[in-house]
Amino acid sequence: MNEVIQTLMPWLILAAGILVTLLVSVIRVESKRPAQFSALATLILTGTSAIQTLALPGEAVFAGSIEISSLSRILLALFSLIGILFIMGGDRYLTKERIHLSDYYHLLLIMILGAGVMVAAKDLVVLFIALEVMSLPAYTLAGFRRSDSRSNEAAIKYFVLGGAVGAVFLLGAAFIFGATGSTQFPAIYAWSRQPATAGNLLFAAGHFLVLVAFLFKVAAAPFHFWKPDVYEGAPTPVTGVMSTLVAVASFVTLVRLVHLPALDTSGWESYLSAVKGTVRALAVISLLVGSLVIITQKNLKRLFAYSSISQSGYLMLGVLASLNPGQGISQVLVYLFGYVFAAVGLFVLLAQSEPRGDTGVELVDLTGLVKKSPLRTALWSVLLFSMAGMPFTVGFFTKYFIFLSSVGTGEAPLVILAALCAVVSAYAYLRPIGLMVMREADPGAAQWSGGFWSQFVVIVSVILVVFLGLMPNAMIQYLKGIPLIH
Amino acid sequence: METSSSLSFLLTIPLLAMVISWVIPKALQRLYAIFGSALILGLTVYETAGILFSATSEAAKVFFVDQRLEWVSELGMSVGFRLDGVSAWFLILSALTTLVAFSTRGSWYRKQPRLFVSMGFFLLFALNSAFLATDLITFYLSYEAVFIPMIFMVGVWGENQKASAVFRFFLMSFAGSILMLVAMFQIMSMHHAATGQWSSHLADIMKVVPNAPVESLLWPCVGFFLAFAIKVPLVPFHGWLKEVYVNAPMPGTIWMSAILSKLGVVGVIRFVIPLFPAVIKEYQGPLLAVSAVSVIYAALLAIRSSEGKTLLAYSSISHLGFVMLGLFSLSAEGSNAGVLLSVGHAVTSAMLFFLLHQVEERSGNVDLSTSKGLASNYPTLFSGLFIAVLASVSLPGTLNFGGEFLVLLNAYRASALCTILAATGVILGAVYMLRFFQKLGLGTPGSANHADVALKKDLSFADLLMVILLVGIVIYGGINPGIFMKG
Amino acid sequence: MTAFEPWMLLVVSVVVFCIGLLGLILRKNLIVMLMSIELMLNAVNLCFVTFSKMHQLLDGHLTVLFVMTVAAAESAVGLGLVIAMFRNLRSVDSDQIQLLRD
Amino acid sequence: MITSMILFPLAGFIINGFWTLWAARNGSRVSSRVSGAIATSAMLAAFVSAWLARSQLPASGSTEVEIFRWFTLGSLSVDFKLRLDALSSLFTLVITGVGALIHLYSVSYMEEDEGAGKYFAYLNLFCFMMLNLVLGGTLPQVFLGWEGVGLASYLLIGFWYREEANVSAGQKAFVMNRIGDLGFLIAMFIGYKYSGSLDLATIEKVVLPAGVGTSFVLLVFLACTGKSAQIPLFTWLPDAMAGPTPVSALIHAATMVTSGVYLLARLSPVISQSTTGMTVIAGIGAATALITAIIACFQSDIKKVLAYSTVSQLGFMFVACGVGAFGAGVFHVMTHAFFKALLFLGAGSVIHGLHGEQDIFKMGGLKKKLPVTFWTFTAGWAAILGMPPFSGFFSKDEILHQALVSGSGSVILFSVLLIAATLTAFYMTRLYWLVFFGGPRMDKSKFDHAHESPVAMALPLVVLGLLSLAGGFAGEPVHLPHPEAVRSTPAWIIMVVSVLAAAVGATIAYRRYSAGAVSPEAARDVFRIDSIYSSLFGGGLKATASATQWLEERVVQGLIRLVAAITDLSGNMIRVLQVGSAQAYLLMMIIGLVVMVIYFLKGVAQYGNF
Amino acid sequence: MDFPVLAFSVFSTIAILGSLLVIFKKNPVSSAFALVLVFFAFAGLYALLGAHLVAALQILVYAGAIMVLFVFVIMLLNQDEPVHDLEATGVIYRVVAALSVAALGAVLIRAVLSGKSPVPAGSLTDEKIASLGGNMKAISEQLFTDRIFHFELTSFLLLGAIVATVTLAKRKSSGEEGGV
Repeated sequence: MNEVIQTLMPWLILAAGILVTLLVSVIRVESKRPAQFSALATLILTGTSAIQTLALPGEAVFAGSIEISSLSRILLALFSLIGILFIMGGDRYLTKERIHLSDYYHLLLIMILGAGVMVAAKDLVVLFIALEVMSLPAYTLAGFRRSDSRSNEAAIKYFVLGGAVGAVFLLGAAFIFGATGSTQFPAIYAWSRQPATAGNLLFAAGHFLVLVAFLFKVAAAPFHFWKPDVYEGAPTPVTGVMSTLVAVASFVTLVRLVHLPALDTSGWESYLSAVKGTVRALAVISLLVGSLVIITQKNLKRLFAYSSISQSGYLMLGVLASLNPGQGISQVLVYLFGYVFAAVGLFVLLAQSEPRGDTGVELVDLTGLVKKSPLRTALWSVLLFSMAGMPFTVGFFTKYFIFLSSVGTGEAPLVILAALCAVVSAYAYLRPIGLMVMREADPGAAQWSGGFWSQFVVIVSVILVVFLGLMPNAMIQYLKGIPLIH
Repeated sequence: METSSSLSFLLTIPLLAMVISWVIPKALQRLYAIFGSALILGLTVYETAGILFSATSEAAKVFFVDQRLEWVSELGMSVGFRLDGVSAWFLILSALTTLVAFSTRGSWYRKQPRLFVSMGFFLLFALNSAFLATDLITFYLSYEAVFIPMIFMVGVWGENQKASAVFRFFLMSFAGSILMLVAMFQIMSMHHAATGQWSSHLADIMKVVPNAPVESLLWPCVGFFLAFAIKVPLVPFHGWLKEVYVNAPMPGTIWMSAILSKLGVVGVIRFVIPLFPAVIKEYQGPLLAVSAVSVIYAALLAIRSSEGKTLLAYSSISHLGFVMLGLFSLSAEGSNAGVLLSVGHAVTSAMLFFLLHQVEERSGNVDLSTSKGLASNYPTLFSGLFIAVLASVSLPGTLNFGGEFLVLLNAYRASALCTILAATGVILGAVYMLRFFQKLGLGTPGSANHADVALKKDLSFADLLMVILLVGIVIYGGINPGIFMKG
Repeated sequence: MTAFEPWMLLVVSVVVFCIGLLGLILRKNLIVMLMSIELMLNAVNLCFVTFSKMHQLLDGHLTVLFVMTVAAAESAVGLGLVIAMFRNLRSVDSDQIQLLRD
Repeated sequence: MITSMILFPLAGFIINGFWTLWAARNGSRVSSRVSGAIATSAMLAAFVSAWLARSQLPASGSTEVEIFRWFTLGSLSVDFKLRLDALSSLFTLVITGVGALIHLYSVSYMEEDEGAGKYFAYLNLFCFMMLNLVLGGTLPQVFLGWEGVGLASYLLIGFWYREEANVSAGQKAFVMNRIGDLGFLIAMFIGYKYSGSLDLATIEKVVLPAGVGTSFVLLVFLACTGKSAQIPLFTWLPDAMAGPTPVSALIHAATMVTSGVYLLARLSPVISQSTTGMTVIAGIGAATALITAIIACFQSDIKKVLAYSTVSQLGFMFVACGVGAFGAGVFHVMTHAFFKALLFLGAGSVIHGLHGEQDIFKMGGLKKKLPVTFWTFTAGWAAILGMPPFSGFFSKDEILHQALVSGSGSVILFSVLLIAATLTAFYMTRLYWLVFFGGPRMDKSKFDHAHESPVAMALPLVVLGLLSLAGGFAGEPVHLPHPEAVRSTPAWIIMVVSVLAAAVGATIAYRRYSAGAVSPEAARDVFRIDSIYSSLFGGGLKATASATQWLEERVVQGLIRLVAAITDLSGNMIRVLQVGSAQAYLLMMIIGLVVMVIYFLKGVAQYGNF
Repeated sequence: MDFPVLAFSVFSTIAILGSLLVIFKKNPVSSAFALVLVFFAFAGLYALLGAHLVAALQILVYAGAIMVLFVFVIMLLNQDEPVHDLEATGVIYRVVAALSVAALGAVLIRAVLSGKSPVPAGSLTDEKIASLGGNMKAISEQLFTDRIFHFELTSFLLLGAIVATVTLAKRKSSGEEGGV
């Protein structure tokens, strides 16, 4: 049991931290600071512990319910980092919006726990429960501005669609169970190793339904409709958490689920090509929807929602590449890491705005920012450049890696389409910069103000983006060494 | 001199200049920029002298400097630079162009001069890096890095329609360069498939790619070609050019026309032709035709232009059509001639735009619909402009003649028809350039001018020095063009 | 119909699942929508139990226990959201929440 | 010596050029006398050098001086070298000699003009370029001179650049020359392709395949039609009279316009290879001679008459070249240089005397007022008419002779030339009579103020008059291979016929214009060639340019806008789906799900059991 | 017709008709009662399959707990007038929805039928279960051995749900705007 505790240490710290945070906030109800510090401490400890144990070998615990491997450890560390950054960066926004409650921290921690378990799960049922552990707080956080009907709306849409998709996931899990007789990944994998199982429609249907749930979570078109609305309605730091934490956890899980059966077994060729065809279609649709609609957007949160839809498209290219023999999932991981570093900064920056009226931050609020705040303009520009995949930002290498591995696996036409979509969406990313630099401030433009911590988070994010834009080798090297767990 | 330290030196000096510019007082920025770029020009000449002024092209080969650093080895990216006869000239040209661009006067020295000067030096750095690159990714990155200062140029100090100009410029160039990136990936994958190693260095790639079957190289070649065709630009990929040239501030226009367009030229010389010889050979006819059409098409547009900058913009396309004609004649001679003409075009267009800027300073606009008759008020200015016009129409004895002549001479062996078609551009060039000069300088003075025109002085002494330097290059190059042809 | 076989229940379960889905698509009353989700989850439960029977396993039964818990938690949160919305809008009609759109 | 010949004018150009620029910058003026003196002495020195160089010409007939390596590229290497032989020597003498005289003349002519410094700089530049043209040892160098004289011509035609018309005339000259230059360029490419060199010495010897040879000859001749104002590119020359008169004398009569003849003579071994080409040259030459002679009869501007006359005389020379008698052509170049320069300078003297009057119907009776001019002009008149023993007689007679007897000659050529000669006599006599005889037809005060030119102007007139008188006795100055005579017509018959023809023409003119009051004739645009050209080519170019502009704005820019619009539209179309209702989202997701799951399952089952 | 077939027919008919009632009843209270009916029918089906523990929990958790929650909320919100929401959508929308869902159903049924007789992965036949001490005992043993992690994770799910619900439902604190 000691070994289990040691292996599970980061998760246990997190779980304990949740309880401690709950306790301290119950003890001192009138202030949210204790909860905040406790949450920060929990996440710092969790992250440190996860990083410390990175080198340990992977191990399945609890009768194969979860496997703690380098993948899940590094992701848990990333989730902790996201949590820390959003706790620091969201502070001012929450105070400003008068929703600074300790519940924010509880829910955030529980979300991180759900995400951390989800990426480690080796059982479809565990996966489902973890998904719900992550999602229920997410629904709630989306509706966190309780007196704002937009926030309510976002939460309810997210909840209704998420609930339906959860049921779809379960149905898929049931089908897989029906076909294979197990819900555990290794058993399913072993089952698929038998050539006679190829072409099993029940399994195929179940597999597809399971994937749909995560396609919905990562908002790959045509399962993306919820995203712009929910992004717009949710409080900005929560949108940030959704776009980073939820997206990364869901995408990693999606990749793992794609590789649920052993696709390289002989007899499974037609299955593999059907998977590839589907992923290809998803990539094309996501890229087109994301990059064509993004240029019509005026609301920045919606803009980033469509951005994440097109990011899903690029990631689908990565998934497609991973379906080829000898290809790992490192391109996907690198992309996700790069995306997270930029997105954290972007959403914290977005939370610094104080728009007049309740319509959210529009493009017009950015006009003339360079005069008001040159530093903020520079930060915006770097982060948007990274989103657009410009060189010397991490966004370049992430796209680069995806494209390189896709071209290497013979998907050049798709890469060309993706490249053209990148050009189209580059317009959407550069237009804000244009407005900040070239336009005089609109009289109705929002004021911008961020506290020290908020600005600190943005600068950390920018430093990461630029540093990794110049020296990505170590990160890529490390992530390349991480195996996909079946 | 012939150590790799000269390479890093050439690359770091502009960066250093950029950093220093942030501590120079605003009032001194112009002076600093001019002296700084002049110093860099001098240092560049000094550092590359071993290559440029050795007696023969064989001797020059000794001075090749190659440098390669590992970078993102996980993705097969390295940083590779190489100084040789071609890149040395383009380095000098970029320093010279920067000097000319910095010598202008205007809002860029009043509004955020620090940003302007530092962006200028950064542009110089990016250009140098692109000209020296022998690694695909290094080249791509430098190529993209050039955008950043250009976007600032147009975006911050541009004219009325700067926003739409910036976007059009950016999107078209970006579309081209990202397709080039995909093409790079394609050939890197080919290299990977053949050797099992990821590498983006030209020396590695060259061992594998040029021998691959033509069909598999067609699309990568198209990717590269499109990027450069947009950059140069060749008709019909020039849609961004006019709007950008007209809306850019004058230094931006100088940079763009004189040196940015050469990125495409260098790209074709360094990448397209060596990497895809078979493809280019197969499509030589259409490529020559496109170049010839560029010459004529742009010349006809220039004839219809009623504004000085527009006219020069189109004339730029027309001349670069000649350059491409030389490159696509697919002979070493044609290529050398193309480089020579590139040098000529760079110097000439820098000079033309610089002097046009001086004219604009004095008359308020460079409208060509009525004659301005300014020549008698500003004799030295217009003498310089006239020499630039002559160089632009490739009069023998100027730098451009050698280039254009040799380009056509070699192209004729490849395709008589395209050469003859392109050569008619010589006539059209005379038509529009003389009209350009006539409308600005000749005719009744003061008929369409601001009242205060006569109050302004002729070229200042410093500007005169600049003009003399450029005229000197143009004439010297006309007498001894061989110096520019040791590729 | 000669004899009862477990797969017949699978058909029932899919039908109920689809009815739940249809309800979710057609109804505007958020509480009924939540009920539709419950229907879907129930259908899945039936599916699990049936497959469990077919495979001669108890895993499906265990799964159902967890699904029930999740369903309970989900309904609690869902109803909480509905209440929060009702506080703001005095309605549980989902047509009232179409502010966020393009 | 050869090098110094070209260096003197260059030095003159540089000194005068920089001085003028310096002065203009400082707002001061260049003394026309000093700058004129510099330029003139440069030309004199060049003349002396040319003379010495000729005297040092070796027996082998040619000498080459390499100055520097111009450019090298692959196997091609082009030197900057000067090549002197009999042919180029003759031209250098004419250029420097006549040039020096005209410079001298200009010192006085341009005395009042504030742009004199610039003028002399340009004039020196012209001579430098012209010498390059005739001394060039390689085709690119000849081309350098070829374009260089075009440039000088452009500058000098538009010398008074404040008048739009002058500038436009210069531009027209430059552009039309450029059309010819295109022929030169392509001819060079052909030459290089087949000989592998651009050296004149090599090109001269090259043997071209039949079809290529013809196109080579025609391209070279295209270049000549531009520079030497032959059909179809002759219309710039009359307009070029917008420049100062000495310029017309030097550039547009004596030297530059004859460079076409020089080029043909220089390349005569290659040219002779193509009979088709030769026939075209002769035919065009004859047609030009006749047509422009007709036009000249209807001109009233003294310089325009002389200009058309020049074109016509150049036609004669091209006929000579076309029938293979290059020597005769070159001979006529020389004599024509003397008498036509003389006539122009004389005309300049008249214009100077009348303070700018150029209409011959507003002159008359100037014989007394301008005696030196009159007498020298008379020599020129006689020479152009071909009166023995004046120089023109010998050369023109030679051409007529060759046109008839040589292998490619014919009676038709001969008769055309004869008619042209008659017409020449007519319009020259008309001019001569209207200017110098009869009563004055201008204002009284103008007539009274008419004055003979100063010595500096008179001296060149006298020298040229003497040369016009005696120049013919030199005989054919250059011995170029002659065509074989196929018809044996005695030379004296032709002499008699030609003199008679001239006499007839002169008599008609005399009878028409000597009788009492002459009613003024407005200049008539007989063939309307100019307007046809401008509507055809100018209009054509404009139309093409407009079409291109349309293409650019509608198609190219339109395409860009279209792509942008399509992107925007499709974005907005997809956006429409974002209706805001969770149920609708779910429905759309389900539709997507159904489509994809069917696709997926079909793929899995490979259309088998699904 | 033997008992299982009869039971199956009755319970599944009730389940399907009840489900239809749930979604087509205008009044949410009626829907809720139809849902209870469905829950009971499902319990019957579970019993038919020998899943006694599940059947019992179905009644206890669903019918007992979740439905009470629903009814409680319906009452709390005090929706007097029935919402005519079915008519609020267009005919085309309804037809498209029905067709899509039917298509999905068809595909899923096709998939399910292809796997209607799998090779059993386990060996826990009814007799074996009985020998292990019955359904409930066998499940419980597994629940607290192999599924202990599921169990613990579920506790965090419930914790999250509690926090979430409290957050959503509690009265606004003084720092916040407005209030209910």
